Amino acid sequence: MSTTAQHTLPERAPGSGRRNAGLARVDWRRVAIVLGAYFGCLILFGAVVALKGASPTGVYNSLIHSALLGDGSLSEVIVRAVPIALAALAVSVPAKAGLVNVGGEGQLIVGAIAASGIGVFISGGLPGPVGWVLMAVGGMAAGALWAGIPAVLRTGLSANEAVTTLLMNFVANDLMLYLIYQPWKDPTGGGQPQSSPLPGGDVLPSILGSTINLAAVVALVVAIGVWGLLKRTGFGFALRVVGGNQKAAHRAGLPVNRLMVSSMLVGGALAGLGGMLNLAGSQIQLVPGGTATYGYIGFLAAFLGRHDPLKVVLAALVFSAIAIGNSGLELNYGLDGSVVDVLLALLVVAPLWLSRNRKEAF
Amino acid sequence: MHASTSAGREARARRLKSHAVRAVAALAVAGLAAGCSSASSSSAPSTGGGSSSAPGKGASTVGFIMVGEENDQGYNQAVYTAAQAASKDLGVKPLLAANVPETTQVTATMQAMVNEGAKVIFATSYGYYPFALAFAKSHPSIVIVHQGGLFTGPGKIPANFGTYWGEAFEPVSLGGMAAGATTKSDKLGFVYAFPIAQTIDNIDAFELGAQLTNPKAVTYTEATSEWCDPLKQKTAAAALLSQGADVLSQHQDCQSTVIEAAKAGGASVVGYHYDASDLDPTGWLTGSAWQWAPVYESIAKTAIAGSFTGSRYNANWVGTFQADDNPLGLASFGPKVDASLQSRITAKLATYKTGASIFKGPITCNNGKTLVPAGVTPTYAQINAFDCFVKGVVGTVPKS
Amino acid sequence: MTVGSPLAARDLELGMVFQDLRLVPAFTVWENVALHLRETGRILRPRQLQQVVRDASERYGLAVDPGARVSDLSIGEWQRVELLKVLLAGARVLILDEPTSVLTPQEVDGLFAVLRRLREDGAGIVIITHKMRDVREIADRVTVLRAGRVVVGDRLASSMTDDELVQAMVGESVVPVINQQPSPPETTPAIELRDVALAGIGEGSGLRGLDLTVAPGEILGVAGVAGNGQRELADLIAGALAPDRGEIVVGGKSMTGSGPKAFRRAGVVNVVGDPVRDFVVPGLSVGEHAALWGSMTSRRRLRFDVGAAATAITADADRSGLDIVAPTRRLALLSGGNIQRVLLTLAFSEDATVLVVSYPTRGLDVRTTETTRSLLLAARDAGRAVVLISEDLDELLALSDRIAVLAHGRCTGVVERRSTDRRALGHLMTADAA
Amino acid sequence: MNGLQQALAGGVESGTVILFPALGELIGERAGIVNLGSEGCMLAGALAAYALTAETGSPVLGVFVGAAAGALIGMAHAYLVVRRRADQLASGLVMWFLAVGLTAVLGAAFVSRTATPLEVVKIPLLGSIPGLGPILFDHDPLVYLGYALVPLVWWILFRTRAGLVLRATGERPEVVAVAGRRPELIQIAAVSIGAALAGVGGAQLSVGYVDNWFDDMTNGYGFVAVAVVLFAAWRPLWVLFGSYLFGVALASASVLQAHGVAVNQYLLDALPYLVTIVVLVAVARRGSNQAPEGVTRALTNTS
Repeated sequence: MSTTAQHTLPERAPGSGRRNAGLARVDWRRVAIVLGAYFGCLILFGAVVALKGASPTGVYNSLIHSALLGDGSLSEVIVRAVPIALAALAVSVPAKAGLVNVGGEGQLIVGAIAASGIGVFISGGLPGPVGWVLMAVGGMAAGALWAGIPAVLRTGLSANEAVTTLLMNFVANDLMLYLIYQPWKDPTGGGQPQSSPLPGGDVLPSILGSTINLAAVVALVVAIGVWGLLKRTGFGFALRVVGGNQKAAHRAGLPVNRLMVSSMLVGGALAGLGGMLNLAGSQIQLVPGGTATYGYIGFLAAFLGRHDPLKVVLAALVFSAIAIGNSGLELNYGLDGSVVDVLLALLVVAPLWLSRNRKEAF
Repeated sequence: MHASTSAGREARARRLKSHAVRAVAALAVAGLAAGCSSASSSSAPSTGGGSSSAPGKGASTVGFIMVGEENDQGYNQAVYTAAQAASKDLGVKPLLAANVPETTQVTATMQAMVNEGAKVIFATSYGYYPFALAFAKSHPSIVIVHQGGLFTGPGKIPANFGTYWGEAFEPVSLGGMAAGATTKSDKLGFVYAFPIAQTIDNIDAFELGAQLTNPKAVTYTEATSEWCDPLKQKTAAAALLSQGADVLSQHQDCQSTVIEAAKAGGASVVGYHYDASDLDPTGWLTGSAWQWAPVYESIAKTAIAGSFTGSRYNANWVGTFQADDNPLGLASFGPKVDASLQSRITAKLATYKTGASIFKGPITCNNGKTLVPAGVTPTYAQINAFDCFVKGVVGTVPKS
Repeated sequence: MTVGSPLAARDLELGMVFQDLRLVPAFTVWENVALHLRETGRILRPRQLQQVVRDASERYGLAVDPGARVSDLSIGEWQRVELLKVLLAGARVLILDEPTSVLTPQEVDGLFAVLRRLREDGAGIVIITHKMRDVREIADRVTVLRAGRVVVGDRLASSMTDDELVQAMVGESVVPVINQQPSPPETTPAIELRDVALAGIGEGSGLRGLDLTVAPGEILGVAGVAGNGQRELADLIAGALAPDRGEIVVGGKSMTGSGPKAFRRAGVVNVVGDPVRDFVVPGLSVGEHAALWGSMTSRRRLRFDVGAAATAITADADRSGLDIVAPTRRLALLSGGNIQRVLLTLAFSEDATVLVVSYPTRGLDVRTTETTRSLLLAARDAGRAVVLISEDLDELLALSDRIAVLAHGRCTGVVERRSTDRRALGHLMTADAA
Repeated sequence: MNGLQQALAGGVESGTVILFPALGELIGERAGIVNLGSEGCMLAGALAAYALTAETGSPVLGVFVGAAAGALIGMAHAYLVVRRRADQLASGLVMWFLAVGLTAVLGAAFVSRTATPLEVVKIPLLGSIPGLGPILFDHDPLVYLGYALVPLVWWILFRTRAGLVLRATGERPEVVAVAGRRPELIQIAAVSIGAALAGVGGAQLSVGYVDNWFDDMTNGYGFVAVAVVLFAAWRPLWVLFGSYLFGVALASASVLQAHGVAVNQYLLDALPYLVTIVVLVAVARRGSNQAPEGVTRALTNTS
């Protein structure tokens, strides 16, 4: 086994580093290990594309070019990152309270379902902003409900939430399929399995003439809000206590069960909002596979960002950029669209591999 | 132009998720929309960052986006081969993106294509529609055409946007004729994904076609609720075979599982979307196959010439037998279809070219209701609204 | 000789019975035994293995059902399974680490009976213990270790007096802080338990109808072998658990249906017996812990002022003489003694009317132990009611005004400190609580 | 064959696709490791089996290579979670994405290939039992392997020393270490063997039952397998029951339709998940949580 795990770090002090001189020191060895791990994964991906006859350097060049430098591609990256980031935050908030939410996918779906229902059947005649707010509230409520059920099963009946949230994903998908194949089927859609498109007024408008729509702004504001909630409020602190030691939290007078359920409700609402924004900003109508596994990608983004809201959003942007950059790979190298799943996975393999170094550094 | 017929070598239609769409409805309003679009041609786009010249004019690069893989030996390969052939004939550079899911990824791919110089883009999957339309609105200098979609508003169709498709149910009825004539058990099987309008029309046309050659023929139906789930397809095919069906047809993304199951069970097959005769040379009766190259070429030529706006492609265009431009044609005949049956089928095809319809009344639903009164030939809009299986089909359409 | 691994130890016929019994709770008794027996081969024959266990349990007098799931067994039965396991593995030399710490007196008698029989069969037995009674009852010879060094090497147990042994163990004669105040005058009790009952936690016996009162300015010691209801008692008084039956009254107010926060607001402060389990939150600094505990008295929900709490705890520590680390350090990374000092600093800083203190000096050095005891007495003198739960009879005798003895979830007696001694307490601790 | 027989026979055949990965997941979880990448192992197995069969014409060889491919993904997962102490859920999802991507890239060439499938073998005497024969004894060999595997896995887990040690590892690895074994190696072995079985499940799908390869053809059945293990409360016989139940639900939808009976496909699809949630809640309520302690730890620890 690697001996790199043996090194120790100076004790990290949260809050003020006043009495800790070691804080300022950079552990170059650790930096090298971390960079090495990521670099190794990039080399592995290079090997995969080389297997298909593409030049690794060319592929990375093209990836960066079409994700970041191409005309309008950056806005695509941002648009795509919205549902991923919100699904990821939906994992991170309950994670602070020690809960594992694998149900981001299902919560995205029910959020989109609620938003679609409101948009199509209720808010059509209302002015845009009223419709947006209604859809957002509906989406958040639906997502919160979908996450709340496993939360209550956990606190009330000790049913493991990682398992129940995962199962709820499949139920959500079947519910959406049921709706779009029967009662909500688009009457003008020639019978295709899809809901009616949102009325024009309910579609989130683009901003500043770009393809970035209002959803990105909302997501950014919400992400900053989540950061503030977790880092700057008593609620966030209390969640950390519950996540760190439930018994201590209980003895300190914190309402443990209520906090746990609240964290899941907040998480579910975030994912539900993500589903709504994805629908009202980009997808316009419910279609099979409309969430494109964003929920699961979000889980990985939350892991990559180690549940720190800003890092999580950054991870979502990276995953999104990889997916967007993929179009360049297809056009220039004829690589299959799914090849980016490999890169996405390998990018998470690096921190997974580093888990041991991190845990032993404590 | 026979670009796509070579695809008959091997055939597996798959990932048809979206392409096959509002065709019937498209036909219904094609004329109307065309009228609208000619009106809109007068008002050339001037918003956004577009050039003042006509959209797509002088294009030397053309993009094609596909939902599946280009070598899927099915729908997407038909697109791919036709795209290659059309581009070669026109002397333009094709940009091909395969396996693009129906998410915001479509927009990203179109953007990448524009960045690579494309001025005409074919979005060939049904689910691309909202992305294609939105992209067209924000990029007025680029021609975006969508395969299978139907522009119904709001507002006027953008001057750089259009949809195209081909009529489907009449070729399918010809396959039904072959099935009815060759079945020994008088039982046919049809595996479909979901009871969408086009599938209902196809199943009805299939059964009506079969009744032309065998009045006793009945069609058993199986819904899988998935466009491509081989496990469910296999289970469905097995259930149909054990029910005694000896000819199977289907409306699925990927059709090889059903064909393999039929072959193993000693049944014949009628294909859809693709000429898969090589997969089961003895059991193959016939089927329907797409031939897109002439359509692509015609659209691209129009755009390059600068005359897209206001053309018939700046609308909802649907090829039909009657107009002799249906991109969906009859596939090859297998050995079980003898010369006399072949001539009966081609004779029927000839009547479609002169305006006959498989849905001419009287047609009764299998629940006893009248679907089409005697003597009436339904309009395309009416066909699109069919909500029952005709008499002779076993199974019911789930109610909305 | 060096024993390199558990396997090597087994080859030497050494059998170790650990304090944290090494069994798989989800397994049956015979499965646990089989896990350690290679001789049974690759294929397990349940009936045969159960017979082996049954035979052995008869031979050694270790009654246990071979087919029972270990998680369903009492702690005494766990120990028997553990013993059976090492005996069946062929151990001729047994090492038992604190075997009596978790047992009831009856179970201890049973264990010692087994050990005597094994001794007669020729087995060598090493018992690691800190209890005089164990030494007196079972040991032939004795070795005393202090701070990793042998201070008494292999002497006949009968050749040493209790005082000599204690002297060897503690190194010097401990002069305890003695509670020299007279008993407080009768007033309204600060806290009162009326017929309180609660099902046991884990292996604990629970409480089966307990009546207790503690007056302001009084230290009530709670004696008893661990697992006889102490943990449940502390949790109930802290409001961490609600009684199944009965009533708790703090300052004349019934606390039925109240949680920890209400108890804290009523003036009850809890020094938990197992800080790592019940107090330390990984990732949080000392100051953040202070803010967390400080929030209990705040009216505003979910408000935590870390800066102010950090300043306050530093000042409190300076005042009380309990030396704590910088408030920015992460508590979870500190040693047990450091954690305990933080916990005590928080507890003594607060405006409590009732202090519930479990094992306050466990893990502390001599000096801090003295400081802690002084603080407890000071709290008492300031008019607070103190419930002191401890297994250390000397500590209880040194500090308490009255001592209540728990056995099997019942109070077997409440005695004035002045009128009791170790022997009397021991008698109550082993009393039949039926 | 009548409709009932048809539904049951189809249930056995398609249930086998779930049975293998579910048994594999059971083995891994009994050793304390959850593998959400089961779906990925199935995909890898399905492609490898189909590719090898198409190249060599030997479906038997294909099944073995499918098992190896599944095991390879499982080993990567096991290495990360056991040796590198990675989060089990995240690592499992990563393996899924990795397999989806790799099989799409490497499998493109095999999308349209034909291959000789495993042949249906009707067992001589048993296959002719009226009623029962066509349901149980007229299938491809992997179905029979499934029959044999369930009691075998039970026997190994509960009646051999190896199984005892494996289960102890899933509960208390430190006890296993005291008993002189190396729990880490046991876990890696268990997860790899489990993943190999998932690979066989994929092979049953591609070369056993449907005779085709498509991208993402496992369609979530690997996740169903994880659910089946929960439903079964980690008992092999119940895994068999759960898998076949799911298979029968699939097959009966087809059979009912072939008899002209409309069914609510979506309800049928959602039913197994809802049933599993109910079972989980019921088990939790009884307080007799059967989950190996290692699994409980894995599911309650966030990174």
